[in-house]
Order: sequence, then structure tokens, then C-alpha cells
Amino acid sequence: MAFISSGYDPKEPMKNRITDIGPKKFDEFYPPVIAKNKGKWLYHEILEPGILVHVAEGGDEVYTVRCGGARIMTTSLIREICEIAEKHCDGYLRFTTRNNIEFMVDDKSKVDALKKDLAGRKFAGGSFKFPIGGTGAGITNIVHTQGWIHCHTPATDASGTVKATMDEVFSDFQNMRLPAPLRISMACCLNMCGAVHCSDIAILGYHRKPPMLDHEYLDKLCEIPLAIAACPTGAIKPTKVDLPSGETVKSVAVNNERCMFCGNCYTMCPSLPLADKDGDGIVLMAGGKVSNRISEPKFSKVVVAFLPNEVPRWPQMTDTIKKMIEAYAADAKKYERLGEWAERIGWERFFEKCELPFTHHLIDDFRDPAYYTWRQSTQFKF
Amino acid sequence: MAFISSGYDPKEPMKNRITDIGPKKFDEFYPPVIAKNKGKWLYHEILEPGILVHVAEGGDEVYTVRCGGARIMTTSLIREICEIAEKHCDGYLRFTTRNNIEFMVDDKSKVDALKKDLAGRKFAGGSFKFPIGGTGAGITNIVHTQGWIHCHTPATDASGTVKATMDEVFSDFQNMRLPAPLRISMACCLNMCGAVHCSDIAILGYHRKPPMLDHEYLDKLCEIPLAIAACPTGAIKPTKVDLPSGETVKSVAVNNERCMFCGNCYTMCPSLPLADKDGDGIVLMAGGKVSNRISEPKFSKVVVAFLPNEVPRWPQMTDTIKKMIEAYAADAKKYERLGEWAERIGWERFFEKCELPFTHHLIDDFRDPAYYTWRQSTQFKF
Amino acid sequence: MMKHETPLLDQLESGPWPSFVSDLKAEAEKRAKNEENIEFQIPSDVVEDLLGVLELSFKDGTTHWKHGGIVGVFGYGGGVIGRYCDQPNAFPGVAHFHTMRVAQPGGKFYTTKYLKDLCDLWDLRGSGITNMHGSTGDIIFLGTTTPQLEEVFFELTHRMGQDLGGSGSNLRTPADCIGQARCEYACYDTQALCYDLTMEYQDELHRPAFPYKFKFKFDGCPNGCVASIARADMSFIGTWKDDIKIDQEAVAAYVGGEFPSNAGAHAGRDWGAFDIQKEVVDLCPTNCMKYEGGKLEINNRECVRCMHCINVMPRALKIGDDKGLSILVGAKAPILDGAQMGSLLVPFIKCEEPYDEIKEVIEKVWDWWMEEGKNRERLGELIKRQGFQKLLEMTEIDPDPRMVSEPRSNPYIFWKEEEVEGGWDRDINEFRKHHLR
Amino acid sequence: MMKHETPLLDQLESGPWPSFVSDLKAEAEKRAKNEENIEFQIPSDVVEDLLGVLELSFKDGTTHWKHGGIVGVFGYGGGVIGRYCDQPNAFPGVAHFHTMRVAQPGGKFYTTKYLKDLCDLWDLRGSGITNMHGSTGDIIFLGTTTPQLEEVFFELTHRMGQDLGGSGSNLRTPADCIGQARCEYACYDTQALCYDLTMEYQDELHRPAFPYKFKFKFDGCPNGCVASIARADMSFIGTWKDDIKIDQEAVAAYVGGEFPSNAGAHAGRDWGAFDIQKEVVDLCPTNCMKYEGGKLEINNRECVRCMHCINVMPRALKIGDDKGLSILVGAKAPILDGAQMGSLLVPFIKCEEPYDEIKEVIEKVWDWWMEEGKNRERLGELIKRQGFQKLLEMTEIDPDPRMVSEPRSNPYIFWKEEEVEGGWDRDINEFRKHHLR
Repeated sequence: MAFISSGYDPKEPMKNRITDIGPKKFDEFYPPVIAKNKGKWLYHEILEPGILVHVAEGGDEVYTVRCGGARIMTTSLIREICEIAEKHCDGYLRFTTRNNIEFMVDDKSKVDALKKDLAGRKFAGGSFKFPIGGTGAGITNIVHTQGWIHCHTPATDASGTVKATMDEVFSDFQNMRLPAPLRISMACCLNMCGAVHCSDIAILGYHRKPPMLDHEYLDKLCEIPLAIAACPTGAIKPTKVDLPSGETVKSVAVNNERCMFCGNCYTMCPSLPLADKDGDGIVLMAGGKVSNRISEPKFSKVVVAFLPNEVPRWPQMTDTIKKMIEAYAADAKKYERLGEWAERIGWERFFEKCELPFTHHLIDDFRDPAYYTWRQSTQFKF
Repeated sequence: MAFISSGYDPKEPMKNRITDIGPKKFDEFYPPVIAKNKGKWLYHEILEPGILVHVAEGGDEVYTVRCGGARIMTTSLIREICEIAEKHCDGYLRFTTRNNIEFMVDDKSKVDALKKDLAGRKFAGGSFKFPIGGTGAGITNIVHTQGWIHCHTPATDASGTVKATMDEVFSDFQNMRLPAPLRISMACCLNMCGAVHCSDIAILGYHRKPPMLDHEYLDKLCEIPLAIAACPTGAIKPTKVDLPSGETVKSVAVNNERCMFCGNCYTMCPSLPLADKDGDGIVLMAGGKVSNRISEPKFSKVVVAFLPNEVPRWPQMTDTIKKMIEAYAADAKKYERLGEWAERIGWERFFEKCELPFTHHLIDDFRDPAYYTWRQSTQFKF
Repeated sequence: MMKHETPLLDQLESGPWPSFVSDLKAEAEKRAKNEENIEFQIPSDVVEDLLGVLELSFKDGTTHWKHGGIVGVFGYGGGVIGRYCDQPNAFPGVAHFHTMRVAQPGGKFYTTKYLKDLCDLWDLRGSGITNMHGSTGDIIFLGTTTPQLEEVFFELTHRMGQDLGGSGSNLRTPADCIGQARCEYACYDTQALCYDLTMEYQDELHRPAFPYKFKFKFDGCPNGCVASIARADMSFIGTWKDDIKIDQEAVAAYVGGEFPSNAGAHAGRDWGAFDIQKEVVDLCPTNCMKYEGGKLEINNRECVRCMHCINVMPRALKIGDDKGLSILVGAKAPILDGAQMGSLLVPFIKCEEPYDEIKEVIEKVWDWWMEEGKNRERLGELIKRQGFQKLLEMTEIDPDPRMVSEPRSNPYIFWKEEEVEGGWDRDINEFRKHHLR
Repeated sequence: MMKHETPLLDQLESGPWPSFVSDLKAEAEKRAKNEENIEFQIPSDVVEDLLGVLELSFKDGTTHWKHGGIVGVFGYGGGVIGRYCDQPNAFPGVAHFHTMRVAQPGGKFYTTKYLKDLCDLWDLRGSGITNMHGSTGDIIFLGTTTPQLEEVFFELTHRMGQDLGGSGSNLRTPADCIGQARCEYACYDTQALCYDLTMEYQDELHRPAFPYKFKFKFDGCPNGCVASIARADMSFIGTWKDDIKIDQEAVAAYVGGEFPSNAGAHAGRDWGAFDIQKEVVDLCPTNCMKYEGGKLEINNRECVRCMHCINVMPRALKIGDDKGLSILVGAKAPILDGAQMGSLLVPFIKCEEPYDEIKEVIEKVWDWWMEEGKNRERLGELIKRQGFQKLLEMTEIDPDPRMVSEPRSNPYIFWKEEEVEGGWDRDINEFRKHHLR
């Protein structure tokens, strides 16, 4: 293949250089009905799962069809989305914060054809390309990270766990039977690029083995003081190591007992890999939320300390998630988020109703604030 | 005065020595009606402020008259208490956890004479010796520490602040008009011998000046490593000091910026005194409770960062306490403890309704858990 | 005429609340007169000098007491707190002014005979001033001289069968609520357990072997009248496992206003007629109650035994029959690391003589704390430092969701090697075969 | 026929949810055929090798991607994340597989023209694989080689007027909710503020001068659809100061069942008829509502604007007119010191162009953080380390009880010398005159 220049001249990188122009300005991309009615919306309604209408002061309406999608997406699929948007939506569309695609039309009469078109499109393997749903008191798309597909620190895969989970809970993507919205999030290590720590249910990749020490290369590839400073528990110390070759090199020693497997050292130093087939797997968290509705935002809590990476579909993980959702759906009151439900019935009841074992791992032992999670009361349920 | 020997022989301390016999066994001191009905009580009732009746299964009753008292008490006063107990109660009495005296009779007919006797006894200065009250939804006696009368670390007096406060709130000792019981506690420094940290209202002595350094004597009177280790913030370091005499001595240096005036160093080393007329004074805390009733136990919160030691009656302190009580009495719902009220209305309203200024000192900045007291929500009141 | 003028203290004689100044002044006068011709073994002007030094503190805003120094009775590490005045020339009567802690009886019941014997002893050998009682619960003899310490101890033990209490880095004198002696809420005999443990652990009480102080407190029910949850390294709080007993007729009597609600505790204000729905059912923290058709129902499985409904209607509602106690650990005042309340370690344990199960928990906790606790580290601080899981491991108690108000929100689990398949030893060269540098 | 067998991944083609495996396989085939004769500037089997290496990870349970290394475009410190495969011989198509972050437009509205231009560019110069979108919000170009980075950037800026987003220790691409563009709850124009600040702080976005990453997120109301309170170092959350507007007729329509409650969000189950008392009034967190005689009343002074009532009856209740936003600071994911949510720094600020007041807060926060923040210390960690009071001091914002959920429960106040009468310098010899040793 021949190199095609964009016009960039590596010898004169500053020539004609354009920088700091930022993103495209938002209003260039507004569909006309949005541009016209911005700031004048009166109310909205979910007409059926995945279909919303917004009504403006002057009577204008915009109908939105929301579709799920994998956040990893090829240009072919984007082109197909564009084709649909051009056919039905005058060439406009948008994405939501949770990786859904939204097609908007300005008249109710246009909705049915759009719906039919979307629902009919499938991948070769049989899965929907554009499942409609993700609204109201149901489960919407999972926000997630890269996992094994593109990241150097994951303890599990992201796209795979998400696909397995969404297949399991698919009916709740297309339904609104739950007591309140239920947000599932996924992060493939505790860097939590996806900030899953405030989700109703969070899937988290976690390592359980301390880093291996690649002494031979460590001082060559890493800045040892940075690796040491990176450890939040102070478990890493400088040391000298005699290699089999007889050479003595600078390296580090790890106090394994103090390692909490965060991988922050590995982020600073590639000679400290943690990944391991047996050690790595899934932590499940539950009960977080970001909305200020009724109760204040809450962190998710660790409810399952470890599940193995059972590729390709993580059945224990999806079963456990399903169990939590069904217990919640059966027991929570209308409007009650999963975490609000757990707090109302008490976490002792949560474990009982979800049939989850309570293990010592679930008791906080991380620094001073751990104390505040212990029970300082005689109020509890037998 | 001649030395009167008890029989103890300092030359043979082990001779006839009796040790480890513990306290008197409780049941030696039970009044007959108590001994008979122990474990068989059916219910109780507060007949009027300070007067309780307990009714047992078989129909026996015990009437209790509760009186306030200073916890510092002379043998003369104890003898007077004994005289009363012998006259009315067959020689039995008890004290409560909060330094009240309880006189018990086994028949209703005996109550009036006892009441009259108690109410009629006054000190030369005019104060009651045995004020009746301290029950139900009112204010009972203040538990407190020693203060200037007997302690080496206080930042204020205990008996004086307590007397001033109880005089101010006396009507609520003899009344039951509050929404719930209100417990006031007093500790003269933050060692908190009185554990005032879970009281509806807490009076706390507090220093505000770092220790003086008595370099000349420090190494003679203290173990320097213990003094250094005693500092919770690591503000104390070893040093050497040249005295005016030309002598060089070992001593310590204090990083004043890191001192939180806890006095723990002084406890370990008398050459580091903190006490100061201007520096010392009162912190007021509010909203704590120990009962598990309705809500879980709560810590008190700092609501006034500092009030000076205005002897002999601490008028700003008693005014502020009174203001809090009146705001609480006017606004809280029946059964609501002061802290439950503050949480229901929001602390922003608490400061408004109690007319207390909110200063930066009241924002927690002590270690990691401070974070949990900041507002992580958009829920607040204007 | 008093030895020192006390214009500031004199202002504390007015007002309705019992004046300690008046009490002390009367005592000072009595000692000066000494009508009973007592051969005071310490200076007869001790009370006057105490008032004098206190007046000075009121004037200059600082204390005039110095550090204790080591005084005590032979063979005991606690029970006596040394105290010296920093102005001994001005106030020689209190130049030495030590405290003795006398172990109080359970429930603080007394006979006058006993109290008067104490008074006789203390008039002779001490200041005649006491605290009834100290913060931890002891009877406090406030102020005597060093030579009198052994004399007082000898008379206490020989004539009165009475021991000293705890101080310093040891078990402090255990304290209990009034319990079954006069309270219908008590779920166990606080005085019996308190006394049994006090006697069992006399050695721990008198001979410091601990990193720091240690307190037991015994609350008969979750109302917590001795505040054990806030104040005791180990709190024993009564509770029950089965159903609250309901007397529907008595409920009706409360609803009808025949019985005073809340045992009359709110009689000082007109709160309107008793409203069982608003005042009981709606305030239940778990909403486990119903009042319908004149009948009160409790879903006991969801009850957290907060005591509110029982407190409001003591004649209608009774604690259950399957009684025992919860053990909470680690409460302490703020210094040094911040205050802690007790954390629930044992949700439920039966309270039956000889209390072996309870003692097993205590001793395992102590073994751990004595092994691992740093100098002046309270149990609560050790639990924080080494973790609640370590506490479970050392006490061999199974984890239980009741021990937490919520599970951890951080995922920083310190896995142990034996919990992880394949262990932690791995071969970097083997790894590098599949993962090039 | 694919280059690598992917039996494990193939199992992710079934099931209803869109299969990324199917999508990638189709793309791989398309590139292999290349019917449009694109002169791919990176290996045409990139997608096949990506599937291959992912299959390997599924098999051996570990990732096969290495650390980034420093790649980027000239003059920018962010926007590109280097990525290399640790099995380059087996998967040469993805040996270099760098990510480029393309700054997304506000509200993530697009024209198809724009998206197709992106596709054309990425088909030619990259893998044809994207993330729509990355966790922070950017359009992610997933996988290209080093020589293509400047080419892509040049084409983005020259042909599309489009810049890269942020990465590394700098301002990350700010993200907003849909806001006033299509939401009746938005209290301010999230897109306008987001865009203005993004343009104002381009330098901070592209040229790392910060201790670590920094995120702005813009939520139009307390519902928090972009989760700013959990994810942004600085969250801008819309709110209002005056009364919720009530349309009593519309309330009646909800009560009568003419309007679907909660905008129809609960239509998937029969929850029974709408009960305004149970579903609205009783769930108000401050109990500031009343529904009596067919009229809904709100005691707005006690309202904390949680949005529940408005969410349930969007046609009857409207946010107030005196609109603005709250600023919260310090949110972050767990690593390193534990997760934080944003803490309220500015309870209310008007949101009006040119946003000078808001920028003043931002810049004071940054000045402090850049001065005092340690390497890789997020703002929230600095606030914890130096204290909220320090934050107030540095931003010159007055303390306000709204900033705390409760006042401190420890009395450990770090008084400053200038706050204490007489200062801290004292003369020990003067003290010793009144307090002997």
C-alpha cells in the first residue's frame, strides 16, 4: 500500500498547523426541531419501551427511538446508522451517555417505519443490530471499558462480559417492569475508567495475585522510585537482586501481604505484571446511584468478592446478576432503586433474598473509613 | 494529730493482706421490694416529674423519688442522704448513672412525706439540696468530669459550668415539656473522661494554644520518646536547646501548625503545659445520642467552635445552650431527639433556627473520614 | 470565717441547682469546728484550701493540679490517682490530694449502713469529699495524702469487705444499668453478669497487663441507659430473638387514653390525644407494624428491636422470651484517633451462668489485643488498624452481614495466598513466553 | 475464511444483544474483500488480528496489550494513547494499535455527513473500529500505527475542523447531558457552558500542566444523567432557588389517570392506579408536600430539589425560574485512595455568559491544585489531604452549612495563631511563677 499524505509535512510540523480548535460546536448538529425548540420543552413521555416524545411550548414534538448497541463499533455499522438516519431523520442522530443510539423524527407518522426498519436489521450471527429499548424503569445499555480488546491492565474482558450480561437481561432492556431504572456498569480493572462505583450493579475486573517481578528488565524499563511511590499501601521497596547470570541489578521487592492487587505499580512499570488466568476474575458490586432523586447519591457495595473468568459467557456472573435483579423486582417498592431497597430491608436481608453468601471479604478493612461501614447499633434483623 | 493505724504494717505489707475481693455484691444492698420482685417487673409509669412507680407481676409496687445532685459531694451531705433514707426508706437508696439520687418506698402512702422532706432541704446559699426531677422528656442531671477542682489537664471547670447550666435549665429538670429526653454532658478536656461525644448537648473544655516548652526541665521530668510518640499528628520532634546558662540540653520542638491542642503530650510530659487563660475555653457539641430508639446511636457534632471561660457563670455558654433547647422545644416533633431533629430539618436549618453562626471550624478536616461529613449531594435547603 | 476569700465561687451558691460550693463551705466549717473531735489524719483545712485553689483557677483561668506521679497501694497497679497542687505553699491542705477509686456495687444500690461506714472512714483519713460517682462508675474518694492510702485500703478490705476499682492501663470497674432489679425492659441480669465478670477478672482489674484502659459496660436493653455503646471497649446489650408480646387489651387502653402513653414521660406538654398510628406505627424504623381494626400487629421478622413501641406502651408490649445479649466492641472517647462507638461483634449470645461462652469471646479479644495492641492503643483503634476481619479471625467468629451496616464500597480486598487458586508463586519467564516485553 | 479461528468469540454471536463479534467479523471480511479499493494505510488484516488476539485472551485469561509508550501528535500532550500487542509476530496487524480520542460535540448530536467523513478518514488511516463513545465521552478511534497519527490529526483539523480530545494529566474532554436541547428539566444550557469552557481551556486540554487528569461534567439537573457527581473533578449540576411551578389542572389530570405518571416509565407492570399521596407526597425526602382537597402544595423553603415529584408529574410540576447551578468538586473512581463523590463547594451560582464567576472558581481551584497537588493526585485527594477549609481559603468562598451534611463530630480544630487571643508565644518562666513544677 502506498503512503497517502494528508498534507502534513513531518519536516515542518508547524507549517499550516491547526490546533486547539476543540470539538465541533454542538448547534451545527442539532436537527431543526431541536434547534427551534431548545429551552422550550414542556414535557416528555415514554410511549412504549424505547420510544419517547418530547413536546415543546409551541406544540412541536420530537419522537425519539432509542436503540442499544455495542460501544465498540465498526465504520460499516456507523455507515449503516447514517443510512438509517438519512432515510428517516433528515441526516441527524445522536448518542446517549450510555452508548445508546437515538434516532429522532419530528412527526408521529414517521415513527412506525423507523421502528420497523430498525427492528428488522440483524447481524449475521442473528443478534439485533438496533434493539429498541433502554428507557424508563428497565435496564439500559451497560457503560464499560476496553477489557482484553485494547487495554494493558484488565482483569477480565469488557465487551464479552457486557454481551453475556445484556443477553441475559435483554427482556428488561425492552420492558419497563422494574421498580425503578437499573443501571449496570462494567470496568475491567479498578482504575475504573468507567467509574462504575455508583451503579445499581457493577461488574468489576479484579486481580488477586501480586505482581511478578521481572528483575532482569525492571531497572531498564521502569523508574524504580515511581514504581515504589505508586503503591498505595507502601508494599514496594527498593532492593538489589542477583540474576542467574551473576549480574547484580537494582529492582524492587513486594510485600505480598500488603498488596491489594490494584495494579497501580504495573501502570507505572511494565516489569510488574499482575495478570493471571486463575487470579483474575470478577467482583460484583450493587446498590449505587448517581441521581439525587429521593435519596442522595450512593456508592455501590461489594456483594460478591470473586467469580472466575468463565469464558466466553461468564455464566456464574450472569446468573448472580439475574438473581439480584429478580429479587429486587419481586421485593422493592415502586420508585425504589436497588440500593434504596437494600438499605430499607437491611443488607442482611439483601444477602438472604438474593441468595448470596456473606464472606469476610465483604467487610471493609481499607483505612479509617472502614469503621463507618461496621454496625454501631443494636438495630439489626435476625 | 496523731497517726491512727488501721492495722496495716508498712514493714510487712503482705501480712493479713486482703486483695481482689471486688465490690460488694449487689444483692446485699437491694431493698426488700427489689429483692423480691427482681426480674418480675411488669411496667412503670412516671407519675409526675421525678416520681416513678414500678409495678411487679404480683402487684407489688415501688415508688421512686429521683433527686438531682452535684456529683462532688461531702460526707456531710451523704450522711444527710442516709438520714433521709433511714427515715423514709428503711435505710436503702441508690444512685443513677447520671449522678441522681433515688429514694424508693414500697407504698404510695409514703411518697408525700418523702417528697416534702426532700423539697424542704436547702443549702445555706439558698439552692436546693435535693431537687426532685430528671425524668422523662426533660433534662436530667449532667454527667461530667473533674475540671479545675481536681484534674491536671482541664481547659475549663466542670462543677462550675455544670452548676451554671443546670441553674439555667432548671425548669426543664422539673418539667417534661420537651419532645424527648435531652442529655447534657460535660468533659473538661478532650480526653473526655465523661465520654460526652454521644450527648444531645455536650460541653467540652478545649485548649487553643500549643504547649509551652519547659526546656530546662524537660529531659529531667519526661521520657522524650514517649512525649514524641504521644502526638497524634506527629508534630513533636526531638531537638537540642542551648539554655541561657550555656548548658545544652535535650528537649523537643513542636510544629505549632500541626498541633490540635489535644494535650496528649502534656499527659505524658509535664514540661509541655498547654493551659492558658485566653486560649482555653468551651466547645459546644450537639445532636448525639446513645439509645437505639427509632434511629441508631449518633455522635454529637461541634456546633460552637469556641466560647471563652467567663467565670463564674459562663453566660455565653448557658445562653447558647438555652437557645438550642428553646429552638428544639419549639420545632421538633414528639419523640424526636435533638440530633434527629437537626437531621430532619437539615443542619443548615439547625444553625438558622438556633441562631448560631456557621464558621469554617465546624467543617471536619481530621483525616480521611472528614470527607464523609461534606455534602455529596445537590440536596440542600436555601 | 473561711481561710480564703472566694468571691467568684460564692456566686455559684445562688440559683436552684444544688451548689457544690455551699456543700464544700459547710463541710469546711464543720471540719474547722470538729464538734465530734475526729482525729483527722490529713490537714483539717483541706476543704478550705480546695476552695481556695479552685477560686484561684477561676481567677486565672488555669488549673493548679499537677501530674499524678506514681502512688498506689502495694501490689495494685490501679485504684489510686496521684494528685499534687502546683501552689502547695499557698494551699498546704491540698499539697497532696490523691484520689482513691472504690469499686461501686452493681446498680449503685446502697444501704445507709455501708455509706455511713464509708463516710466515717473518709472523714478520718481523707478530705470528706467524694464524687458520687466518677465517670466510669466508681465511688471516688477525692483527696488524701500518700501515707493514708494503705490505711484506707486496709480498712476497706478488712472492715468493709470492699475493694478498690480500676485505673490506668487495666480493666476499669465494670458498670451496669439497673437491669432486672427494677426495670421491665432488661433482657438479662446485668448485675449478675457484671458482678461475675468483675470477680472473674480481678487480676486484670488490679494489675495492669493491658496496652491501655479497658471498659465493660452492661446495658439491659437497647435503650442503653449506661451508654455502653459509646463508652465501653466491650458493651453487653440485652436483646431478644423471638416476638414482642402484645396485650391487645392494653393496646386498646392506650388508644383509649386510659393508660398514659410513654409511661407518662411527655406529661409536661399537651401533645394532644395519643395517636397510635402517628406515634408508634409511623415511627417504627422498619415499618414492621400495623394497627388495623383495633388490633396491633408486628411483623417481628423485620423488627430491629429499637424499643420505641415498647417504650411508648410498656403495659401493652413486652420484650420476647428468647432473651440474650449482643456484644459490641471498641467504643471510646475521641482521644487519640477520634471517637468510636461499639461495633457489633456478636449479634446474639445467651446469658447464662457460668457465662463460659461470653468469657471465651472476652479472652480471645484480650489475647489479641495484648499481643498486638501498641502502647496506649484502645481496642477500637486496634480493630481499625488491623481490620474487623482480623478481629473475626482472632475470635473465631463467623462473618455475618449483621456485623456491618453495609458491605464495603471499595473493592480493595486483601486476598490471602491460600484463597487464590495456584498460589502466588509464578515464573516470570514462563509468563514472558506468552507476553513479550 | 477468517485468518484466525475464534471458537470462543463465535459463541458471542448468538443471543439478542448486538454482537460486537459479528460486527468485527463483518468488518474483517469487508476489508479483506476491499470492494471499494481503499488504499489502507495500515495493515488490512488489522480486524482479523484483533479478533485473533482477543480469542487468545479468552483462551489464556490474560490481556495481550502492552504499556503505551509515548506516542502522540506534535505539541499535544494528550489525545493519543499508545498501544502495542505483546504477540506481534502472531498478530502483526495489531502490533501497533494506538488509540486516538476525537473530541465529541456537546449532547453527542451528529449529522450523518460528519460521521461519514470520520468513517472515510478512519477506514483509510485506521482500523475502521471505533468506540461510540469512550468512557469520558470522546469518539474513540481504536487502532492505528504511529505514522498515521499526524496524518489523522492533520485531516481532522484541516478538512473537518475537528480537534482531538484529552488524555493523560490534563483536562479531559468535558461532557454534558442533553440539557435544554431536548429536556424540560435542564436548569441551564449545559452545551453552551460545556462548549465555552472547552474552548476557553484548550491549552489545559492539550498540554498537560496538571498533577493528574481533571474532568468537567455538566448535568442540567439533579437527576444527573451524565453522572457528574460520581465522575468529574468538577461537576456543574443545574438547580434553582425559587418555587417549583405547579399546574393544578395537570395535577388533577395525573390524579385522574389522564396523564401517565412518571412519563410512562413504569408502564411495564401493573402498579395499580396512580396514588399521589403514596407515590409523591409520602416519598418527598423532606416531607414538604401536601395534597389536600384536590390541591397540591409545596413548602418550597423546605424543598431540596430532589426532582422526584417533577419526574413523576412532568406535565404538572416545573422547575423554578431563578435557575443556576451548583458546583461540586473532587469526584473520582477508587484508585488510589478510594472513590469520592463530588463535594458541594458552590451551592448556587448563576450560569450566564461569559461565565466569569464560574471561571474564577475553576481557576482558583486549579491554581491551588497545580501548586500543591502531588504527582498523580486527583483534586479530591488533595481536598482530603489539605482539608475542605483549605479549599475554601484558596477559592475565597465563605463557609456555609450547605457545604456539609453534618458538622464535624471530632473537636480537633486546628486553630490558627491569629485566631487566638494573645497569640501562641508565651513565657514558660512567667507560667512557672504561678504553676510550680
